[in-house]
Amino acid sequence: MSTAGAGTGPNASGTPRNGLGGPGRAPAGRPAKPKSAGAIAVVVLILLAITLWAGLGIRVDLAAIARNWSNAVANIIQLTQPDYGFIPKTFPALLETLQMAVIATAIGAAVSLPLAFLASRATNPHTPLLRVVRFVMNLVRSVPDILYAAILVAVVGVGALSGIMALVMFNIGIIVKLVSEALDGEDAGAQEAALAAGASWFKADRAAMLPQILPTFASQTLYTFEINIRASTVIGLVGAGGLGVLIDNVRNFFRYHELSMIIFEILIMVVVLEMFSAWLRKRLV
Amino acid sequence: GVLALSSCGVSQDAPAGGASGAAASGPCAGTNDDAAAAPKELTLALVPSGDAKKLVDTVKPLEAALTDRLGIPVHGVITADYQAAVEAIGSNQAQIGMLPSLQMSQACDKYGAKPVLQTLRKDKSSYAAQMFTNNPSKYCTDAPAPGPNGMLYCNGTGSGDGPAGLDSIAKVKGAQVSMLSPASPAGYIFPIAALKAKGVAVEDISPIKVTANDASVLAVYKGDAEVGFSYWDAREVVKKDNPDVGSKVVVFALTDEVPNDGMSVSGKLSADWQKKISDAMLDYAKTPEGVTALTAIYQITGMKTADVASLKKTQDAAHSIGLG
Amino acid sequence: MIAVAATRGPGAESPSAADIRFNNVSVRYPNGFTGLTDVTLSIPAGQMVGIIGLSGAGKSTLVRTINGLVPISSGDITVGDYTLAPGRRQLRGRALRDLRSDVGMVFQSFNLAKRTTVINNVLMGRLHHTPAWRSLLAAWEKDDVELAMQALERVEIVSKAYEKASSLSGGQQQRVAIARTLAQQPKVILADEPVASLDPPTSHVVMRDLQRINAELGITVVVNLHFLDLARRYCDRLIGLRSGTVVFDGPGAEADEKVFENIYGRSLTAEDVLEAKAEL
Amino acid sequence: MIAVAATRGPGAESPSAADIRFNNVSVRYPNGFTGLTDVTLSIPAGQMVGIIGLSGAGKSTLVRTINGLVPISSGDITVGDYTLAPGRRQLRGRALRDLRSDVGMVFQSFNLAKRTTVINNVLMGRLHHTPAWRSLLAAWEKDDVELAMQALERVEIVSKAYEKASSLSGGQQQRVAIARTLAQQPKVILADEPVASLDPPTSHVVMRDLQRINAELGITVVVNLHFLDLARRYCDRLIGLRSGTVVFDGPGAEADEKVFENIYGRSLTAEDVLEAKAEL
Amino acid sequence: MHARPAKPVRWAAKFLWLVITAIVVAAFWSVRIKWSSLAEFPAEFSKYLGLLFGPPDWSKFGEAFDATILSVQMAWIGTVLGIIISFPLSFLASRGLAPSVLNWPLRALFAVIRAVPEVVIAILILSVTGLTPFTGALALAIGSIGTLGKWGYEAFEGVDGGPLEGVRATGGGTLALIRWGVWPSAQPEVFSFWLYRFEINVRASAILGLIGAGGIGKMLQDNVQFRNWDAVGMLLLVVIVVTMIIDQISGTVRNRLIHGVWEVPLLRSYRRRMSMRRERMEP
Ligand SMILES: Nc1ncnc2c1ncn2[C@@H]1O[C@H](COP(=O)(O)OP(=O)(O)OP(=O)(O)O)[C@@H](O)[C@H]1O
Ligand SMILES: Nc1ncnc2c1ncn2[C@@H]1O[C@H](COP(=O)(O)OP(=O)(O)OP(=O)(O)O)[C@@H](O)[C@H]1O
Ligand SMILES: [Mg+2]
Ligand SMILES: [Mg+2]
Repeated sequence: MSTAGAGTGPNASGTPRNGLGGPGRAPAGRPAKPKSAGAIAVVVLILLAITLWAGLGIRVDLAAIARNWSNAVANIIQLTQPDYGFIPKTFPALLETLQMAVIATAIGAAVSLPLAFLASRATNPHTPLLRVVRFVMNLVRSVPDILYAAILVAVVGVGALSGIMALVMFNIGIIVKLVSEALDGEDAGAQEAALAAGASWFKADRAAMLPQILPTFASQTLYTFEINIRASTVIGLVGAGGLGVLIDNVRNFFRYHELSMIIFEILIMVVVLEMFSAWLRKRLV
Repeated sequence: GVLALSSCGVSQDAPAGGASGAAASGPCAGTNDDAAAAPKELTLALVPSGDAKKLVDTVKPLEAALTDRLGIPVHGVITADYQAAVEAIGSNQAQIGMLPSLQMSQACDKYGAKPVLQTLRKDKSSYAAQMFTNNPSKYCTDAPAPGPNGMLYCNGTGSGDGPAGLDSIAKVKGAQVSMLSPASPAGYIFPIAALKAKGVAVEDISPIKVTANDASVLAVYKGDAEVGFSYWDAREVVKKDNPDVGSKVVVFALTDEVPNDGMSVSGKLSADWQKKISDAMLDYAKTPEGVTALTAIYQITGMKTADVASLKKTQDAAHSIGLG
Repeated sequence: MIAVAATRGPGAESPSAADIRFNNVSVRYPNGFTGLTDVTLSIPAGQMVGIIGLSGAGKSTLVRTINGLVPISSGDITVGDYTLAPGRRQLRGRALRDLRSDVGMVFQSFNLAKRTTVINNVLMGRLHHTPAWRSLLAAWEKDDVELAMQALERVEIVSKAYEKASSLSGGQQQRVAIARTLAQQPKVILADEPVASLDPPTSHVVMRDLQRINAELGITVVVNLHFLDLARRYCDRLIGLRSGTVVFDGPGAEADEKVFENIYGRSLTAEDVLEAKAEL
Repeated sequence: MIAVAATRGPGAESPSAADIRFNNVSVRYPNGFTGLTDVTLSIPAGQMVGIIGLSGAGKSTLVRTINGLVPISSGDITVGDYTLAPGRRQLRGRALRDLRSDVGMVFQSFNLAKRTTVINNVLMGRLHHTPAWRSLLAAWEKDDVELAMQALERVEIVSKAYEKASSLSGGQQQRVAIARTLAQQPKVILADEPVASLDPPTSHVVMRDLQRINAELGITVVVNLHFLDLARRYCDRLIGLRSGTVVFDGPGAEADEKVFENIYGRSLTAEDVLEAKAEL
Repeated sequence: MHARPAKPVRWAAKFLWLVITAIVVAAFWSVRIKWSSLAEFPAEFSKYLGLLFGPPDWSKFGEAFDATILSVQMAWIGTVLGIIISFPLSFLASRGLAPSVLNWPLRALFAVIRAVPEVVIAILILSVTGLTPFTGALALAIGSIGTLGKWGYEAFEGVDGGPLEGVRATGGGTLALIRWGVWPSAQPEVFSFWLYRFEINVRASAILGLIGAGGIGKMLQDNVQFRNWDAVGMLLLVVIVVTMIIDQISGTVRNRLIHGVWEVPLLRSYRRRMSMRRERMEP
């Protein structure tokens, strides 16, 4: 990209050309088609090789799908038939999941916003600090959520608190990544204008960049809220409460209609959140 | 999708037809499919009740012995999830399952998997679930005394025959309790049923969820929980790594006897093969190597033909606490 | 406009503080491309200077060196009391921000924060004088809001103060950008092609605005232009750039067809323009 | 250029096929705003027409109705054999695509796919004649590549054929857009402010290109312009728009200061322009 | 003539903020949590840090590494399958690219998939493919369809209208519109969320170990169960190092695809970005 920019500098070739004049202008030669096919083939081959390696590693058996697909049908049919009578019994767990999701999202969003600004090249000119923040955020993201939950259960004990803390760690990872990437891609014109008016980076980021990424931030926050509701199923596995525990209970007794009801409730929340997110984005943009 | 779902709601407890109807009428004896072709290989699903890492090592001799006796390859897969094991057997993805009593009944009710064998431990085909604590002064009415294995028991629990010491369990109210998934007979169903009988509801205790019996012991041993549930006596598994577990963790109550776990075989095998498998296992359990290997896996000392009626006790206990 | 003039604080005392002097300035971009070569210039305070030249001639580069947006590679630039020098001696931190607060810039692409209100955009011009916590909470000082409103009144767009910048037309956005610069109370205004993509009457309006600000407030104005008629008409002085060097410097009146042909390296209207295309 | 002309297929037989006729055309946007009011016009094939007017006058709207990018609300437009009508009788599907393949469009903002190569962008002009699988795999036909190369040669930018469109300067991108239109072998070219943001010599080059294409290939050209001198100089005929209605229609030579003042609703140079600003 | 407007009060926004604040406050206030236990958190946490890393138990490193690689393989196949299936579906779910009779059912399908917990998906699949890592990969693939599908149609609907119009004006059909109007603009975003989903799948595969799909999850869970903290510490380090390496590789690939330069994200310099930004602003 950068080399192309220099090459197109008009004055680079401009002056001498002009001297030519006259009608006999030499037709600009057609460039040869660059041989990108080779590079593409190499990339495709590498991807195929990785896929083959992974496929052998996990023993892919497509024939089994053709042979046994009908095994899952009965359960899937049961899962499409929720037991509405079960709704009242889901309320306490649902409430706990919502509480955990709301709190975790609120804390996660509040902590992530400044971190995202520190983690983006567009808003943090201080390279060493940038690298440190990015490294720590990579670290935070690479720990599986179930492990956060397991360790936090050991540290702070069983219950909503460890669940919330696990979700917060998880949320920070997501929001910082997505928002700092949005910042990287954001048009920095207004920020440049603020800097040109003598503002410090902090003030320029606040005044010029924050409003620009607010829609992204809002939608990512809502997205993490959705994830938090869904992750409660994982968090529940280690005893951190919420819908996860309930799901564990009903599925271990093959109460698929009740499981279906829980999934249906999650679905409603997912859909409502998506609609709200779309609406909010439209308002903010 | 929303509309499609809502249009066909059903009640979970209405009999939906099929195999599950069997739960209401007497014990389930399983089915077979005599038209089924002979299997070319078999999968053995094990739900660990101990350290799965050790299970991996001890399951090898079992695989080899069965392969040897049946003439087709048998390989073992460990799953920590009860539901996964039952579904695997139900769909003939696993043909043999080493399962707790409740899952044997479930696999039979739901998919017709035949309960063929039950394990014997110290020649008993049932065992008690135990409650233990690291705070004996609170739960013991007498001084803890060493049992035959040298570990401490109080409230008359040393014999291992349940029920015993249930009068002191009401004190569990409000404590941190380590327990297994609600599908575990000894790690959840029987203790919770016993507590319920004494007027303590699940909501009255704060649960710490673990997924194996020795983990439950360890949680109490390490002080994460005050009380724990497991089978009798899961401390023996832990003792190897933590010799002082017998003195730090004291058993103070035993529940009603729980039917032993056992072996189910897929209902999609022919009766012929079901019998072959069961015979092979019985035969292996009689050999000295068999006893060694099975002891290493589950402290099993022998096998006997499954008592289908006794299996149902677990389901009944589960029903009594609103599960199943 | 009188109001704006009246509220100009003590910073406005001596216009001579904003003389701009280029001494043998060169700019080499990180990729090795030379944007300016050996430019020596002196722009006295209060002058209105137009800069013309082909696309890529270095107009934007020249203007951006004045507030340090593009660092110079050799020579030095003095703007009032500040000196911009290359490399290690670069102006930075507080001093750079002080300089920039004295130099307002109007960007070709307006550079507004589109998703916030017009008044917030104008108030960006006050950020230099706003404590960090106030800027964080957008708790602007009354005086600053007043100043911003006056600036908006000056460009006659105050009625849109609380609309989102994205809802304005191009010409309106350009005015907001000018208002932001005015709110900054600068001693120098740099304008990078402020009338590109405006229709002719609007272009005249914007240029006249700049001219009045220059005349009435004594603010130095340096403006990049593609439009020769506008340049000639509104600027006291024209500077022609070609390939990063100054090829013309004189009053607009002196800039005739010949001069333009020299600056652009070709006739503007000749029939053989096709010959010149290969250069573009 | 001769090559391009030579490869024009049978589609080029009768230029009269591309007469454009507006009959009482009005455009109302979905938000209720009226973009065009009762426009009646006839543009014979082979003419070069310039459209001028204030920002927001409806120039883009007018041009975009011709290829159906903006649906009309009443009246009708005939372009050669096709008729664009409002509502239910709208042209759609295959017929609309056929019409569009006959009408090339040069957008003000170029509308290139920036992340793909120049040649791919030009080949987009051939999409109408390319089977789906070929376009999917970018397995262009040899003839089409040849045509695209010739179009690039015509605008003298063939050397950039395999560069990414994003690496070109504004002027260069504009030429690629023109090449795309040429590769389409249209009967009509619509150009929406093709010279905005170009420097004056480059603007002349682009306008001259359009003029030559018009003269040599007999392609009708309709071009929106903000530059009166360019409009007067290069167009056979000028159409002035104001608030969605035609207020002038005649040869460029007839369009004097008075006419412009009428079109723009104000004097272009008067000292009182500030008064007129409120309208913007 | 130009009266200053009064500062408008945005009632809707104020109301929304009020509602959100109320919800958050209510959640904090009502949740059953002993906040006091937070006071012990630092001490407890450092104690566990000591247990985890002081020092980690490297004896089972080989096994852990193999298990992690198996998880990565599962995640890879899951992601690849997810991409292959979700990619065409996303186009069909995008408004303007396919009829709305297709849009809505597909969007509903994506939402349903996102609502079903991974464990449930895995259990449905294991009745088809058994207790194998392949089941894990399929479960991840289906889970991926839900998110990739949604991100896909959002990206396709969000592309710049200009190039779309450009293709439309040449008379191209829908397929041409997708290939030349949508794809080139959406491509970088799509690539970056493919890679991101792969990253998520690597972590999510930890859960699937529990049901017998194999991989790192089983080992993690066992060691957490038995409080072998030094082994957990080792596992944690292995997982972190492996995922960070993948992250850097994928980031490098992404830089190449989007910016045309080979650069490892953690090492990329600031100056570089600034000059790239300048070019972007001035065509
Ligand atoms: N960041 C950069 N890195 C490398 N080269 C650059 C950079 N910015 C500008 N250039 C090059 O420097 C030269 C001068 O650029 P400049 O932006 O000053 O031109 P200009 O006269 O403003 O042109 P225009 O009229 O197109 O705005 C151009 O050839 C350009 O390609
Ligand atoms: N999609 C739309 N919806 C509603 N109103 C529109 C739409 N597009 C354009 N308009 C309005 O129609 C009027 C004419 O717009 P048009 O784009 O044709 O103007 P123009 O003459 O091309 O102006 P410019 O010189 O700024 O390009 C404007 O007032 C504009 O706000
Ligand atoms: Mg410039
Ligand atoms: Mg227009």
